[in-house]
Amino acid sequence: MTEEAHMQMNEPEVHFGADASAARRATGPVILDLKNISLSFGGVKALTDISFDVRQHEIRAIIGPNGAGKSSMLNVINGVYRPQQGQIVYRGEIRKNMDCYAAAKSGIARTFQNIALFKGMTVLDNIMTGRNLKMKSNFLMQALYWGPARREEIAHRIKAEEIIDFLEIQAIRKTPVGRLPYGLQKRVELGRALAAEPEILLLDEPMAGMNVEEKQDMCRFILDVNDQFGTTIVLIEHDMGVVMDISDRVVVLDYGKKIGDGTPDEVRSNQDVINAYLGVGC
Amino acid sequence: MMTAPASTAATPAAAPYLSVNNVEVIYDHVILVLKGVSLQVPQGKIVALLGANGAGKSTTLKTISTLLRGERGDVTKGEVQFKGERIDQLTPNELVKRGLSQVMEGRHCFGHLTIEENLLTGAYTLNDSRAELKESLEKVYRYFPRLKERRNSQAGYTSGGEQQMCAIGRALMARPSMILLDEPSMGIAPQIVEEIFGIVKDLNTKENVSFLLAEQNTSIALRYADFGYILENGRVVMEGAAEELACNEDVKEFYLGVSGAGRKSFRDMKFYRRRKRWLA
Amino acid sequence: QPAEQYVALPSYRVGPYAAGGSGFYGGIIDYFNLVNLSGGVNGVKISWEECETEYNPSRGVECYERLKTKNGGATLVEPLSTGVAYGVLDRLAIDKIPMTMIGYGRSDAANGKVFPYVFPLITSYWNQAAAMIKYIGDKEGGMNKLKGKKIVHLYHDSAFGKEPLPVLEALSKQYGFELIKIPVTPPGSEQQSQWLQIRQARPDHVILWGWGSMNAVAIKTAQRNGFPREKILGVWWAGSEEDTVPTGDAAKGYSAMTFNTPGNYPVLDEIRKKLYDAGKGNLADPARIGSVYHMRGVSAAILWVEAMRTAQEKFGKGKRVTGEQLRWGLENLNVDEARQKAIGAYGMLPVVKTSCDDHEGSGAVKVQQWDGKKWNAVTPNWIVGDKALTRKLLEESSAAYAAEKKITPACLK
Amino acid sequence: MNINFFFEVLIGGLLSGVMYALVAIGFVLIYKASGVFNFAQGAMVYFAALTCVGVVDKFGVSLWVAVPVTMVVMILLGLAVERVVLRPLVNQPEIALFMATIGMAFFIEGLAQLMWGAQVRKLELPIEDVPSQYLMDNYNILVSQFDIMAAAVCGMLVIALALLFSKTKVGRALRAVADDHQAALAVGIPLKRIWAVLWAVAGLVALVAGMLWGARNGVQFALTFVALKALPVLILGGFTSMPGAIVGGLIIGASEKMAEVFIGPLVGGGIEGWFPYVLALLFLLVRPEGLFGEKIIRRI
Amino acid sequence: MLYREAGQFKTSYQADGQIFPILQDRIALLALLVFAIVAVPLAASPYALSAILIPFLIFSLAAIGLNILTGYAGQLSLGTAAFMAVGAFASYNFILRIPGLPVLLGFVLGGLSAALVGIAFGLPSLRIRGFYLAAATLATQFFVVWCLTKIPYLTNYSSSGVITAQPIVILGYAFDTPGRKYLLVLGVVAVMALLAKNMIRSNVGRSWMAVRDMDVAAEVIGFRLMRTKLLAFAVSSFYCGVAGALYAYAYLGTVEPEAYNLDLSFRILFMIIIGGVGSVLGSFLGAAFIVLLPVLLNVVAHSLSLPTSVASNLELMVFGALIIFFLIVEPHGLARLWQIGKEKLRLWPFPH
Ligand SMILES: Nc1ncnc2c1ncn2[C@@H]1O[C@H](COP(=O)(O)OP(=O)(O)OP(=O)(O)O)[C@@H](O)[C@H]1O
Ligand SMILES: Nc1ncnc2c1ncn2[C@@H]1O[C@H](COP(=O)(O)OP(=O)(O)OP(=O)(O)O)[C@@H](O)[C@H]1O
Ligand SMILES: [Mg+2]
Ligand SMILES: [Mg+2]
Repeated sequence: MTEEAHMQMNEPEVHFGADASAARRATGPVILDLKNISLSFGGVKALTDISFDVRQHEIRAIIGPNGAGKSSMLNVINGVYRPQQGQIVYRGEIRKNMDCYAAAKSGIARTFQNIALFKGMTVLDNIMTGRNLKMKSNFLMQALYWGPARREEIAHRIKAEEIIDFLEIQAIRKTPVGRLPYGLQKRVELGRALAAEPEILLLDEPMAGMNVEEKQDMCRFILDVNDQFGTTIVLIEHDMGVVMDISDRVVVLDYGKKIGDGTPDEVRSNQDVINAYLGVGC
Repeated sequence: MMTAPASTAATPAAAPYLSVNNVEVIYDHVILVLKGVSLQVPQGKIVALLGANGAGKSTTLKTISTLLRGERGDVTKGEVQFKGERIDQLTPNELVKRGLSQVMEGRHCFGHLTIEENLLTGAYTLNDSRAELKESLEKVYRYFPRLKERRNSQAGYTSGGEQQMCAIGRALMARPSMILLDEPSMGIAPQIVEEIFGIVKDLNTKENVSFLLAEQNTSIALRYADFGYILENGRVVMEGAAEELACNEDVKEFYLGVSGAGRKSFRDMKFYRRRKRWLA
Repeated sequence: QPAEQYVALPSYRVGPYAAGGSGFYGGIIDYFNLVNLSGGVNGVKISWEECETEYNPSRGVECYERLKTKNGGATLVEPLSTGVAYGVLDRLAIDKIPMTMIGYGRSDAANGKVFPYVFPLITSYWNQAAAMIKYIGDKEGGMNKLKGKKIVHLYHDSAFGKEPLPVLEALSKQYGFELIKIPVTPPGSEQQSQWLQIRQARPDHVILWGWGSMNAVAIKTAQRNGFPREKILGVWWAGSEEDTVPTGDAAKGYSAMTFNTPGNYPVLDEIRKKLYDAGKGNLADPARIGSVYHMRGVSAAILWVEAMRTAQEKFGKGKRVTGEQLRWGLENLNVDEARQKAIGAYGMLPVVKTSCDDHEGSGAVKVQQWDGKKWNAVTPNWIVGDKALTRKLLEESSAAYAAEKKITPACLK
Repeated sequence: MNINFFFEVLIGGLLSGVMYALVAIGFVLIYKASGVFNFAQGAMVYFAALTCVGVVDKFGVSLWVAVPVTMVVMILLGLAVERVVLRPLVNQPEIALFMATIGMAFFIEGLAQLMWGAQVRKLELPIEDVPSQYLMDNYNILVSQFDIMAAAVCGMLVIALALLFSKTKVGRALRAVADDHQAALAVGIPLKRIWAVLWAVAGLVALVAGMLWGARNGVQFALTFVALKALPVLILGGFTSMPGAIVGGLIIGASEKMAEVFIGPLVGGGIEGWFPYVLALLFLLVRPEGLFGEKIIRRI
Repeated sequence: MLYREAGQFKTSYQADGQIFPILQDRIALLALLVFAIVAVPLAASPYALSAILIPFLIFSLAAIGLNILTGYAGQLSLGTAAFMAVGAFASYNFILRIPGLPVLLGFVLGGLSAALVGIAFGLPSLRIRGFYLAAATLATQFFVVWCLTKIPYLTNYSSSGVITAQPIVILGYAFDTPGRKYLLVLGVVAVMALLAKNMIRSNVGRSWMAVRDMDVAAEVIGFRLMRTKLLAFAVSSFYCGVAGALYAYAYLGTVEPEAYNLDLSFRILFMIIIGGVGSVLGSFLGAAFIVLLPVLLNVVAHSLSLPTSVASNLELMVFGALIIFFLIVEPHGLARLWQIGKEKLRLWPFPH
């Protein structure tokens, strides 16, 4: 069992939190299993021998101090970085040489810490790009904009509009995203990821730079996605309130090492985590 | 030594150190963003600028630091004064020399320069000796030990939080007497956020540096600030002492996320709540 | 109908070839002004309009189209650019405007049966190439001495540089000299490798078929590599002050082809006196009067004015002639020595006598040498190469063009 | 094959490469310090050289007077460029700045010819462009003494500018500007002054290049084209590296001459025009930022 | 007050997906087309047709081509003229060597050849970016022109390397007068501009823009960089190729490879930058600007009766200065100015 590997963590308080989350919400089997991942850039060790898993339908948070390797972890999951060591098992298959395209194809979508929207395009177009893997017509047909190509475009447009409605960004549909304030851009980015109808959604600090009210909205969106579509969510966030409230299980990284893994409550009381990350008074 | 140059003769808080008077800003000749914003920062105080996304906080700060021009924004009305002098026609360089520094939203580190070089560019306007530079550097490293570890990495390859620290550290290097901070806590781990605000308080009390900070993390901002303004849709809709604001019911509900019965779990927000607006 | 004889001048006075353009068109305009001062051609004044082409085919075509309808319609056009000339070639017969290509363009255009409106006056590239080999042969002491000799053809790697290849190759076969072809990529501001190759090959002669800045660079690079300039023979587009002055002493001893005999002529004195002294000259720098390009421009204008005269004689003296009529004038030109004397340009250019078969009218050239300060003619007489050979090539090539374009070769009346 | 000839080609190529590098330095200077790809560098080279000989010809003064006068003119040009072109374009997309430099190129070309006429002129430096007798006699190798001097000048320029960039505060600031105009302004770097100085220096570098190229080929419009020879050098060496300009120049110079002499005849010759570009292109496939260029940071 | 979209409600996404969502725009465009097809050939002088309008349309087409590559897919290219040359010379050879080949099909084959060359030279773009790529595309420019001058087969063994375009005859109808040539060019350009617009508003276009704006993110979302970029190179080169063929067949008639030199590449680049990077409309505006400006300057300079050399140099300076001026006024080009004008008009008379 891979869980055994997790147990090697030195802290007795940290348990694999299946019982706790099961108590709260039903989550499915392991969909993504990361085994002994190590990644370094030249001399910088971003990730050292990290293992954890993600169960279907759960909200899995990754937390840790700045530079701990959280974003790098997401990059490994969706194939932007290739780890030097380790194995990724996704839906029971070992992924070898997974590049981002393959990751996207297999249902992994994500948002980015530094917003990576397509600045020159409108909100609607940005969201439509998220549907590209589902588009079938070839470019000649699109050039003629005729028959099936046109019907397809309209069908996808309807999907995109659903997402726009869902995220309540109807009013800015035709605005170029470069002009939007930061918070809305984050929302559009979520919309783009959702448009792909992903199985796993990776969110890198989706609530940075938002005020409480906006965070509440965002949480709502995330929870609804999770509930309604059953999307598995991996979330990086620095707002402990959010993390503790909405996630089922939490992984804690520090200096590229895993220092904690478990339910929010377990993590909250982990002394290592408190020392390295949460600080006093949280 | 990080003494603020002009702050020794601290005048009473009454005379505004920085004042923004009825400023109107238009982007791209057509997009009206600030619709007559006025605010004051007294010397030696911390003033928080709060507001939802797109309210115009960053625009206000960029207006003050005259960085607006580079973004095709125009100040069509109003004026900005710093230390009793109109500054809207000055260049950012002259502002920094006068002791007004800005930490921009979204980090803006120099990607190809190392962290240390980034910090050193912050001291560009000072004609510091090598020893003085070293001392300033050490001070920043003391505030942000993480930066010291990564000092020789190119900033473009550091993590988001590290870049944010770098941006703040870079502004400190100029030893300003007034700092405009745009969302300093964004993407920063909680204990570092506390530390950053600690640093702000520290600089404020020990070295009499004034702050104008745009922040989304309202609770912490109001905890450290003396005074606050709330911006909505390009207008100031509420202002007051920080404690007052923190107790205001509306602010509590919409900016602090606490209502009546105290803080609610994010999980339990069952309904999309329509935002109440002071000005609809 | 306006009484003025209008000429379209798509010229270029900026850009890489501005030096040549300003001299050439300056010469044309100076001569026009001179003619107008003395009352015009039998009382018909000449008018003209310039348009900046920057030596760019697309802009040249626009200029042509713009200029051709002005002032009651252009009756003559001269772009001094192969690219522009090609661009307007097909339009000439439709617009009924004759075009001269003085010393450039397609050599086979001399066949008036296929190209009724095109006039490569005085001499074409093929005849120049033939004359060059003739000159080299004479220098060696006879054409039979060419056997076993090595001649380098160092050329501008473009249509211009490749134009003479059929002639040179044919002559090389005929006389048994080795022809080494070395191209220079335009604009040719670096020629170290070419000259190292030349040094390596140790040729007896180098033909420098260059244009623009390539020429000065060639001469300088020859010097840098210690190659004697006396062995270099340039084409007429490589034989102007603009090509030699900037090289300083490096060009001393270098010779080049020309279709003007360097020197001073009464007509130039008149231009100096009547125009420049009155502040009406076209050149910014009067020192350039009589320079190679200027004289070339004056010669062109002389031939045109003579053509106008000829045409007027047939179609009515003192009246403006149309483009079609001027075409006839150009086709029946006869600028013999007597006429040249009358103009004050005796010996400045060869005798030009055209016909429907021969739109070139001469094919004679001279060789001039640079002495460090000015050009001097080194061949007292006009040289003519193997015209039978060039005629044969011309017939073949123009026939191919006619076939491609579905033209039935015929003389116009 | 004659080994001596081989070396002549090699050395000739290396020295031509240095001449390319001389122009490339001007590009690097501007690019490294402002992220602007300055297409007007060629025009500036022409302008500088033409102004210099123009002053000599028009006022009959010696070169020793003309050079300082031209220096002043080039500095004024730099100041004007900053004021009129760059300042209003701060923080605009790179391509707009690039385009503006093309506009500048036209303007400068027109101005140069308007002021001094379109004639081709000669520029004579005290050192003659003839084979060095010493090397000829002792090693039987043909190298122009002029080229040797040019190489020395170029080397000194590169060293001086490389030091400026790596060791001084201004150098650091310049690199910062290249990364992010807005942030550079925010930390108080006086963009205007820095750009003015920079363009003035670029003008001086253009003057040096213009004098050497002008003495070599004559001062004429075609000087603006030497920029085309500098481009492959630039991409091979890296847009942001002074030493890269030199090394790139040497590699490009040597290989293009070798190619032209030894491969050219097999394929009809004239390959010098594209060979350096293709070479640089192939090289970029291995190192997309050139030999010494700064890595393009692509992160998300 | 006439220019309002108020009251025009879209009831279907299909309606909303139209190229010109505002009714007035549609009417204006239709009117423009009718004008261009009916009135212009009747009213315009042969000069305007053959020296202004035809090159304007041809350059617009090339500019659209370059805009697809540079403006939409974000790959800066300085090799446009080379692709035009491939298109022209390939068309020439196809028409020459396949008897009875319809001319239009010849153009298409020419365009396809250009697309192939575009793909070959687009391969490096997978690794090389920005100005490095721009400088590297010069390799295309020089290499293609070199090939055309070195391989006699391509110019049908013409001794000087010059080709003469065959007469354009379509279904027995000869396009030989300026008016007819104009209509042919207008037809080709209008159809291809429409196709371009369609591509841009559908998934292909979005994939290009995504790669332009942030290629790493585009990859993560599932666009394949290689396919997207190469497709952009192919389509762009196709457009340029057809434009090049028209340049030879409908404009110059007789061309040498040198006509497709670097200068031409730059002119096309000017067009898109002045007109607006990433805008089909901008391609037209830019082409008009670059074609007309020198003509206007030339006319003005002559009417001032300045000495010609002064006039020519001033022309050059003013041209350069105007480029800079427009960039300063609006770095996003004339198309953006147009758009801002429209937005103001929409707000008028009550700003904000
Ligand atoms: N360069 C620009 N061009 C056009 N509009 C802009 C530009 N920058 C900002 N805006 C608009 O101005 C408004 C205010 O933006 P600003 O960035 O000041 O908001 P903010 O309060 O800082 O928001 P956030 O909390 O998201 O940072 C927004 O609606 C935004 O769309
Ligand atoms: N491409 C890269 N090249 C070099 N170093 C890198 C690269 N990506 C990440 N790193 C380094 O790896 C470490 C982990 O970075 P990462 O971005 O994963 O941190 P993080 O946990 O997301 O931090 P933050 O909360 O600040 O965003 C950092 O020290 C960073 O500098
Ligand atoms: Mg991160
Ligand atoms: Mg903001």
